[in-house]
Amino acid sequence: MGDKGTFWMPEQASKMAAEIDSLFYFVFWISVIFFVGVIGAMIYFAWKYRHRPGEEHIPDPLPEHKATEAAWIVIPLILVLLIFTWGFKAFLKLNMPPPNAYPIQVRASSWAWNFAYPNGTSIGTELHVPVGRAVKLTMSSDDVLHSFFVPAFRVKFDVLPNRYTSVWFEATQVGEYDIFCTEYCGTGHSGMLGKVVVHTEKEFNEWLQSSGQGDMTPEEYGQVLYTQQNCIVCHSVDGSPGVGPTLQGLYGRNEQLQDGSSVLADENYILQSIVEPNFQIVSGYPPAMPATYATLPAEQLDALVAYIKSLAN
Amino acid sequence: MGSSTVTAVHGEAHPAHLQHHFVSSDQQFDAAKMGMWLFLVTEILLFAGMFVAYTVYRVWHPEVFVAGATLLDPLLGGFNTVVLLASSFTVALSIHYIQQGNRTGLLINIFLTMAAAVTFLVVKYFEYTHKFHLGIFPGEHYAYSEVSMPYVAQFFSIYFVMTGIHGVHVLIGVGLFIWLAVRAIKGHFTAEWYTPVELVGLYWHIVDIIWIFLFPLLYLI
Amino acid sequence: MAHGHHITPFRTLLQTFIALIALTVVTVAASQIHLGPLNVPIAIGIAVVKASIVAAFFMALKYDNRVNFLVLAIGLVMVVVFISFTLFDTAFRGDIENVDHRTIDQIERTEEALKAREGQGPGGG
Amino acid sequence: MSAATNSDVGADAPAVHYLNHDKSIRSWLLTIDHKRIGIMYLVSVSIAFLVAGVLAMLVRYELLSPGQDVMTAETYNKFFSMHGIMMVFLFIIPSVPAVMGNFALPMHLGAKDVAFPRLNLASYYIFLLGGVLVVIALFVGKVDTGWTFYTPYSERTSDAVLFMTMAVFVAGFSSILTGLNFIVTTHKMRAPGLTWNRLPLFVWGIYATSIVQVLATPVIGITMLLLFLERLLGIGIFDPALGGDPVLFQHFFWFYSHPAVYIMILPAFGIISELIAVFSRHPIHGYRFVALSSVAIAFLGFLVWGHHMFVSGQSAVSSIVFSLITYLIGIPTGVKMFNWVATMYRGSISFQTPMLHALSFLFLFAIGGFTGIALGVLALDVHLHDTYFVVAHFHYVMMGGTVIAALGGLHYWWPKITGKMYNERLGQIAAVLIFVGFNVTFFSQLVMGSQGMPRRYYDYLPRFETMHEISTYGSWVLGAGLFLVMFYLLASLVRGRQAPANPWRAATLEWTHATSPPDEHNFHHTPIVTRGPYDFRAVELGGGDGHAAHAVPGTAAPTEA
Ligand code: HEA
Ligand code: HEA
Ligand code: HEC
Ligand code: CUA
Ligand SMILES: [Cu+2]
Repeated sequence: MGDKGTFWMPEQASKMAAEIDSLFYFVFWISVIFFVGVIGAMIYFAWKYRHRPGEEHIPDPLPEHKATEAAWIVIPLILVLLIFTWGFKAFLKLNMPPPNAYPIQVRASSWAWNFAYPNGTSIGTELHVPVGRAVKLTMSSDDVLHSFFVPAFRVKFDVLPNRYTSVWFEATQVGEYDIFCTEYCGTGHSGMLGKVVVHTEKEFNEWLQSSGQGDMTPEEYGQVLYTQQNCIVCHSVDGSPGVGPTLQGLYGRNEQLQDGSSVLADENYILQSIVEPNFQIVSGYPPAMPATYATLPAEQLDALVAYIKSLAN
Repeated sequence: MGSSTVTAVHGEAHPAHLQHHFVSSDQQFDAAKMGMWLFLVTEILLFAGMFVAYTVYRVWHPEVFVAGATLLDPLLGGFNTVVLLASSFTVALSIHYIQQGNRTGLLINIFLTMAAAVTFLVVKYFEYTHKFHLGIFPGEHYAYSEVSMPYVAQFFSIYFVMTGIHGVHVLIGVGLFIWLAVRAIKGHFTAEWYTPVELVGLYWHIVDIIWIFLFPLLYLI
Repeated sequence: MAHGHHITPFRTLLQTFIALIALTVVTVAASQIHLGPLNVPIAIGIAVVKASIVAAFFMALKYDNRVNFLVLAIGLVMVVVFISFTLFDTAFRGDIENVDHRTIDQIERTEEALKAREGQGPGGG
Repeated sequence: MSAATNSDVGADAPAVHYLNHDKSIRSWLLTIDHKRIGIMYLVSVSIAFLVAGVLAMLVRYELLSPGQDVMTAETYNKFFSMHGIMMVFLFIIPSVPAVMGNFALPMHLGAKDVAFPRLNLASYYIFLLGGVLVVIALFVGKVDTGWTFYTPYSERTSDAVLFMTMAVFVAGFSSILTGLNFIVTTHKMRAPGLTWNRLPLFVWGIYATSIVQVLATPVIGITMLLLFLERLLGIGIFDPALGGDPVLFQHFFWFYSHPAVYIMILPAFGIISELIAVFSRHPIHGYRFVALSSVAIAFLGFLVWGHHMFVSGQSAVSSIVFSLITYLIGIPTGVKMFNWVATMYRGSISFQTPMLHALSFLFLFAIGGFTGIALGVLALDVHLHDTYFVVAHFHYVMMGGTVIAALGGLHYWWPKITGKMYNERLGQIAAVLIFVGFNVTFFSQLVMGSQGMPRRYYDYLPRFETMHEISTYGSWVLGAGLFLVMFYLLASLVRGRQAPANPWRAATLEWTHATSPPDEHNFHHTPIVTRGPYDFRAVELGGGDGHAAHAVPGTAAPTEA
């Protein structure tokens, strides 16, 4: 199989993947056998019993064989029951996390993913997990239906608003794998992508300790977070307005607010804008910024502020 | 069922009501009636959707349905039940009479049925306006502070949608009875041919049957 | 041609009507007594009986072509299928832990209620 | 009765027939002739197919390479939604029943018309109203919900969805009335001697379909109504923000829409049964099994809707129940497949265009069916759900199955409907083009789907590019084939050779007892049926109608061969 997967199936990177693939190929080969049988017979008969010009005979009707009819009812029946049993056992395994699985909270919103770890670290777009350890994602959505899909792990489950659902997997290979949103969620549906980054246990712990900062400076880290936390979706850093105002030159600017007043954008203002976005609304913009950033760990908030500061004119 | 195929006998005098593509009046009548039954089944399945919603939310939040029922008046509901049952009786009588060729009996019973249907709607109107007055609206507009547990709005959504669609059916029934009355007065119906009366009768009984379920489900339990 | 059509006698119709009224009284009465979990099945049972009476006599199914009964019966089977198969989901939602059987609203309300209880301090409950 | 002769089925063009006995526009618009209504449906659904097909070509063109090619994401989402909605509600559901059912069913039964001709016309106009609402929705705003209208997204996006829900509601009504009409027609309008065992299998197919239409369609009605009210009044049955349950919406939707896929395929099965028998000159093998399997599929079809919801959050119990029953449908379907192939055994098979489509149907539908089985496997569906594997599955069964069968049926009845023969050579070329183009378009989608390419994606990762390219090129071949069909069919109206009464030497009543095109009232005399629908020998010996001198007159049914 190797890393690239087979003709039909993508690479395998989780414990369940191999079983799902065997199941797939089992169904596949049964189908091929029946297909070749039925369509082969069709082609053969079509050729063998083709009408020959000049021939005017009308074939005799065939009698109905109870035994034949019974055979082609019973044999497929047995086969599908077999497939069913296997499929349903694997389905239960696929959906029942082992009790000591590592818990991660997933929030989906149009059109971004956010992953929160038990120690408070939270990160957008990139899901970091350790290899060889069961991970359980508890998922919910802020708005409409989404669906969490990692082909390499063969897992998928819908993410619902107002209800927790979960998936679990145990990654078997270090590497990066795609996350897709597979429940249609509007204009940005096809852009609602992510990555699973599978680390060794040691790397993972280091990453978690530093909340992903590693040895970056706060400004650099803020820049990473700007993408990871999806600020980029609404805020540009090149001066062009988006859903929200641009962050370029924000620091030190006199910001016009919706209620007519104005305020100097200093560190405090920026911090407050992130954790309590609806407190002061910038004039000309909707109060559309999610309030979820309040739960970011302090280092990350500091890093973001530092980064925005670095964008001052 | 092979018996329903009929032998074509050409040259037989066709009664005026017999359409050209039917062979006999019986065939035409049976066909119309079966068509009506099929239509009634579609009505049942239409309401089935709401019964499913009812069952699902009742299983999830039984307490809400008990509380909701206390806000509905079983006396008014019961009165309306009796009214509808009576109208079912009169509509059955109207068919009974026309089958015997009694056109006066037919007409009287059509009017009685119509009166019952209108009574039903009037009572429903007062029930609705009373609710609106209290601020009981379906879904997110629900604003009655006395009973404000979670999901009570769902109960009233279901209540309004179910009784609303049922009410629309009653209203359509009234229209049909007016139409029947006009034709009856014009003397269109005879003991030989009264298909429209039969069909509207069937329709009306289904409207009644649906209410037979709505009443206990919404008002009583 | 009317010879083919069954004419339901007045007596039968009247009896049907009286039976229906009687059952309506029974169902209202039964709902006023508290029978615990029995109230719901009794009410539905009576409604089913009433509906059958209407169908059999007022709608003359009892005397009618069998095919019309079949039409109705198949329709009702589908209603039962719709309700029961939907209940397979909604009544068992969350049976294998990968889906929470409560909504997030419900979870939050429970937590708030618990907090409120704690807030009252020991002995407050 | 038995004095009637073969003269009424002569090869000459009848001077007066249903198409020309009254040529005024009014006589068309107000017609209650089932054949003319069939033609009006044919024109309408062909337009819907053309528009939806062109949208599909644009969708495919956009997917030729990653990123934006010719349209924005919003336009793309609008286009694939319109493609799905129009294909399903305006094209495929009315296609076979309302076009070929309307035309052929009463004739198969030896009836002068359907049971309720005026209702039939009404259901056409209701359908048209549905179509108009779709067009309004198209212009009022963006409907980008997909054809599934899942809540809560469908409650958040543009208000044009209101029109679309009404359109679906209205179109559903039309479908109900058609089904109701056909059921009663089949029960009450059969010609003397036409017992249930002598019904052509096309009638069985339409009959089973009609049952599903009557039982399932009201539920899409109430679903759309609730969705409408939910948007308008916020009744909170489906919207989680108001305490509703989005998964409940999916139950409502699929309670209709799964049976609806059998509304699409059962009439196609009926057509294929006719075609295979006629072009093999062999009575269908296992007639009763083929007939009753349609009814079995119709019934089982109501018990599997949850297989669209294995990863939606429904309970595991229901997933398991739905999955189990899903496979059971493979069994009666298999019975049909096997019997069709067995019908060819020892036949005398000719390869005119309708038969080419029938063979191509067997090939494509088998793939579609087996991919359906793969999707029904609980653990596999987790991986395959909402990927192009599903897209390929349903195009294999809908386009490769129903549409190909409908094309076969259209070619088969074309001489009867129009009285003209189309160009056989072009017909065969087009059939091959369509077959090849179809496989290229959708087999590549099977592969990319199982590789993980999600559906409803405007943009995609580079690793799927090759497969998308192949698929798009295939769609051009497919489109070329279909346009060729349109071209030579239209051309045949002007330049086509006059069709004989029974060009295929078939044995059902519309061929043996009626001219091409038929008389206004179908038959000069009500046929009396004394034989089965696939008794080709009787056709050959006695001119095929039950009236020939040696045929047993009267209604007594002789034992079947
Ligand atoms: C014409 C329409 C049509 C037909 C006939 C079918 C037929 C079948 N479909 Fe399909 N289906 C759709 C239209 C159709 N489908 C559509 C439109 C969707 C997607 C909707 C959306 O999400 O937008 C869909 C989606 C869909 C799903 C959900 C996938 C997902 O979203 O995750 C599933 C899952 O079980 C499924 C299964 C089946 C099965 C088991 C059959 C069976 O009936 C097939 C039976 C046939 C055979 C099996 C082949 C012949 C049999 C033999 C030769 C005998 C031997 C057989 C065995 C040994 C098994 N279909
Ligand atoms: C009957 C059903 C039907 C048919 C026939 C088709 C036909 C085609 N479909 Fe369709 N498709 C759906 C039903 C159908 N589709 C549905 C339900 C969806 C899901 C939507 C959703 O997700 O909500 C979908 C989605 C869908 C997608 C996925 C979009 C996405 O997920 O992002 C794609 C992508 O390739 C696609 C492509 C095609 C193509 C290339 C054809 C081609 O086969 C089209 C070829 C047709 C023509 C080129 C028109 C030619 C016609 C004439 C010339 C008229 C002639 C008249 C006569 C012969 C009488 N379709
Ligand atoms: C869904 C869109 C969205 C996302 C995602 C988002 N914002 Fe915002 N943001 C807005 C909008 C709209 C405003 C303007 C209205 C307001 O002041 O609340 C805003 C305002 C701000 C302001 C004040 C700007 C000013 O000109 O005064 C700051 C600072 C800010 N956001 C930072 C961030 C950071 C940092 C992130 C990511 C961690 C982020 N935003 C993510 C939409 C968003
Ligand atoms: Cu989120 Cu699609
Ligand atoms: Cu399905």
